[in-house]
Amino acid sequence: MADICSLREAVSGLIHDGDTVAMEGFTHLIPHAAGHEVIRQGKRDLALVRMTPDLIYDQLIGAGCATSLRFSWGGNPGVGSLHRLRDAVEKGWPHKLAIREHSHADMANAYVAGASGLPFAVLRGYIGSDLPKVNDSIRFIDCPYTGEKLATTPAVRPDITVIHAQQADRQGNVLLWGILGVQKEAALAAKKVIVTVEEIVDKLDAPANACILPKWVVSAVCHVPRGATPSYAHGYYERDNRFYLAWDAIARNREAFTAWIQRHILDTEDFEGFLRVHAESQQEMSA
Amino acid sequence: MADICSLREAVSGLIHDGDTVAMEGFTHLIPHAAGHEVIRQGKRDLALVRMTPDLIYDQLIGAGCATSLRFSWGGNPGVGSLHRLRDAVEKGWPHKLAIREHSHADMANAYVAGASGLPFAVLRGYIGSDLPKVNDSIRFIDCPYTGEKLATTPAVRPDITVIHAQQADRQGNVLLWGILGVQKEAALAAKKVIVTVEEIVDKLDAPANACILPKWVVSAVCHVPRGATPSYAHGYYERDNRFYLAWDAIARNREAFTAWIQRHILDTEDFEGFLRVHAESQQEMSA
Amino acid sequence: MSIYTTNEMMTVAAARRLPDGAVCFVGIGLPSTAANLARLTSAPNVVLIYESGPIGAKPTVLPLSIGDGELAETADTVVSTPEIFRYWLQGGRVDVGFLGAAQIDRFANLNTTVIGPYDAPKTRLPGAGGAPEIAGSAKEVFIIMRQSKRAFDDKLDFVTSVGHMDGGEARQRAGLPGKGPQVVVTDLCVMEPDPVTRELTVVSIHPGISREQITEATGWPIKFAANVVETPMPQVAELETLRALQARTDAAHGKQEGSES
Amino acid sequence: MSIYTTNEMMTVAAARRLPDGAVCFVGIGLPSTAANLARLTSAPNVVLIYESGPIGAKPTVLPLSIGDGELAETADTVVSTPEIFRYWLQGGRVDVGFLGAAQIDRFANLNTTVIGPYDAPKTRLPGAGGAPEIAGSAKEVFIIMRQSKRAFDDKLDFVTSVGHMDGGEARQRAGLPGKGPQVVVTDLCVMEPDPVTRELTVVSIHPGISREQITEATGWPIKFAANVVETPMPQVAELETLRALQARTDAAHGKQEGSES
Repeated sequence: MADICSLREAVSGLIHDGDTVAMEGFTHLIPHAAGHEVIRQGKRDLALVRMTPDLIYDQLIGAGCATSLRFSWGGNPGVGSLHRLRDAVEKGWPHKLAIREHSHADMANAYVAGASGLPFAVLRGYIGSDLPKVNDSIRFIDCPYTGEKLATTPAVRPDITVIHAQQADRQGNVLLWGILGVQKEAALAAKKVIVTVEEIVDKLDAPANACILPKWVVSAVCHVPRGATPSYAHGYYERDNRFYLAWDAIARNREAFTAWIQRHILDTEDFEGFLRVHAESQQEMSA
Repeated sequence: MADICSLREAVSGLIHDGDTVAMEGFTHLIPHAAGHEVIRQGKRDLALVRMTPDLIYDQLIGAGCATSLRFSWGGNPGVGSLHRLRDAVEKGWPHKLAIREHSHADMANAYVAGASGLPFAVLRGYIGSDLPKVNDSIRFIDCPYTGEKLATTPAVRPDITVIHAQQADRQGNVLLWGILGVQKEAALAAKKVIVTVEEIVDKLDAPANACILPKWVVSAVCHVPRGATPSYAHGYYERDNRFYLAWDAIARNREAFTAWIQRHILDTEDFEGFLRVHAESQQEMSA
Repeated sequence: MSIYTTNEMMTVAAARRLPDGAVCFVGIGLPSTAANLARLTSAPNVVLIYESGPIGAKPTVLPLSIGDGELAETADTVVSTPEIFRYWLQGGRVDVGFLGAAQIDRFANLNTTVIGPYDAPKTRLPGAGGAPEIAGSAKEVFIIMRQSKRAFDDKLDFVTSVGHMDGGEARQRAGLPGKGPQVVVTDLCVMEPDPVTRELTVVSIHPGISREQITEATGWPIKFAANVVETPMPQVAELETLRALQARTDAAHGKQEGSES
Repeated sequence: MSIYTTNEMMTVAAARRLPDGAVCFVGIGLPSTAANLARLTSAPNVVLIYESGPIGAKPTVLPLSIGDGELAETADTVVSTPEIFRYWLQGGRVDVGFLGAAQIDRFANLNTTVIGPYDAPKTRLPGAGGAPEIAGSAKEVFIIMRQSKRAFDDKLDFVTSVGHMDGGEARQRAGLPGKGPQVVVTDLCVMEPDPVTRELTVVSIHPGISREQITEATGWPIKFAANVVETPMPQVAELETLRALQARTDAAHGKQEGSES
């Protein structure tokens, strides 16, 4: 049953060193506040899973929280590289990161398999691609009826999935809408689920077939307004494209990155603190 | 691209003798009007697929339209047997019907596989059940990662799927809501799709993540108000439980059934005609 | 209010077993009646899932079909049928699968397919529906059915849905995820599988029912547990709630027999 | 209005290839620009699908990310990402997969993973994203990318997404459902696979570009078709529409480079 608590309590109680962690959100509703809190609490040895690592994992990787990453597209969307991810993979800073690369279709199917209690997924994919040569978890089977060759991938079964949603009610039922990505599947594939939300409301005013996570599949609901920033929350605020651009310069350089993490995350109390300091540094930059 | 036309034209142009046909709707939105039109046009040798044959297939089978049936629960919900189905299976009247029985989970997965362009589905099922002994299309494979034994079933790929929905717009985009069953999967698994609708509207007023079939996956949209009767259409009319009960007596007896089909379907022009005659016979019964 | 029917006793006894807060995958008919009675009495936070898609349904009248509109209207959310079977049942989210059946054997394997040979059946039943995978994947399975020699038959013509197979650890060895049938409630008694052999054993006898009646109504030499208790009689509140539910249902649907899906 | 950039020529030439009414699975960046230009000019009924979930998106400005809110707001429906890849792409509903890439070989195999050895890359690229299965399952694939010796390289360090493999009927023999790359549009020319060998062949040269420039910008001895034509210049309406789209985009997002997902 969903516990309505602070993000600090949720991360401290539910995410442990060594956990397999999925933080999902496909451009939309990326749970950045939760990512910050994991850095703030100095979690270590996390096995990260995410289709598009984005800034959220660039930060976690650069801050030394992760030992491995399963992903399918590792760029800063519309900008370029994820420099902290590349530095970890290529130069082992702050330490070596083991990567396992898949395609989007594979990852989406792997989450579906996880949510469905299956150990693997079958997809029509990878034929002619070199990815199976560098990732031996991608295999092929023959259809028992037609003999066709199809790809398989192991299910994603995170210890914990973290997502951001627009609303929860006071019991902890969660509602999201707009671009849904793989969040429902990621949540249902996991043993535990943390959801940060824009708003806690008396009653979810949801259409019949809306995307809802009932309270009994959610471990903790945390009220964190603007918790997806610099990503966006449909109906609440837009994507901070300027910050995605600015991140390129911050992350390109180890010192700049370390200073940014120190000032914005380690030296702030919580996401509200982050937003305050972030506003200050934005002002400094434009001054 | 969806053609907006009469049900007579759609059935005549799109459903052919010998086709594999799925008419779906899980208690809700069962496309009864379309079933009637198939009988009216005397289609033959259909390979029927449907999770719950319900009255719609009892009628088609009794009227001699079908040679085989793939299904997972063959009763009159809340009432008892489907007598025409039983008579065809057990006594070969009006001719022999070959049946292939699955479970609901299997059928649901088989439609998903069909919609997903896969030749088969994997599910955790059937262990300890005798169904695989009487249905050799149910097989087992070993997970390539864990070695677990899992069941497989061939995908459903109908030549044509027929569903009923609440609304379409004038371009033929279709919206349904409430209990969705397997309709979206059944439609996307098929080569052609006929949708009968309660209403044609200028603009679908659908929430962001509603169940929509875009016009370009729909072959024909037919405006047939009350076209799911005696099933129901959420927001339009309720289930005619009385008729489900009355069906038991009609279908129990070959002569009564034949007379009913003659008067209500063969001797009527279309579903509007059926509704008129049906109202008359209801009145006679209560008189 | 000590006058109640055997059906009422059965329904009340089954309802009481449902833990509050349990996520319950409900078959139509007797299971749905018992699960909704539980929701209205001892288990107000039970979460009812129907295979047609509603999750957290709270119907005011009993559904006649597995996909009644009221299930959708009162649910927390309505998903597709594939999602119900894939993410919710197979995904391991169901605590209790609540089933009925036409026949059951001593290890609680269930038949809803045929009586007699499959190719030339004496009685053709509706078939599997959701039961095989509910029986396999729900963490526990509860069974409710009226007891008779014909229904409690040790040599099933067809096993539609798995119980404890041939007993002991067979089920676990077969790799089935759920624990299987944990209780069978009838109009005469309550049975539970023996902890070692998994053979159904009477643990509680309904008031006024004799051991002989139970033995007579079972197709094999039924065992009784060391400490058989008397099932507590239906309480006034339970009966009133059940009768009001049935009256609302009859008023809404017209009276008719129930059938499983 | 005969002054236009090579990027504009490339985008216009690519947009013109998209048949009206086609269902087009769009990558972010150049493919998205060309597909939206087509929608605003020659192919008003094109259906744009983005991997984040929108089906039938009609954005007024170009999306910066693959999951911009405007894609959802203007779409006919928004489904989950698994559904996009399972029911719509793998289900065979996509007519044209529109891709970019960092590198391409003579049989239109694509690299978006690494330049140099996989374990010690000279340049690490973002990776696969949706491309491998778009390249496999879309009925046809269109490719748009700027031409250079580095990008048009006959010895790819890594094949991320399949083109015509090693040519001829290789792709069909491998059981791939789609027909594979049917056109490659660059800032210099338009190439199509030879009908027999499937080797990319120049079929149309943009105005003012010489054969030498194309040969110079290709990492293998590029072939020219028997009847090479000159690509028609961008028309005033095309340029105006494209420039207005870019201006609206810059106003909404601030000017920045595009990148593929």
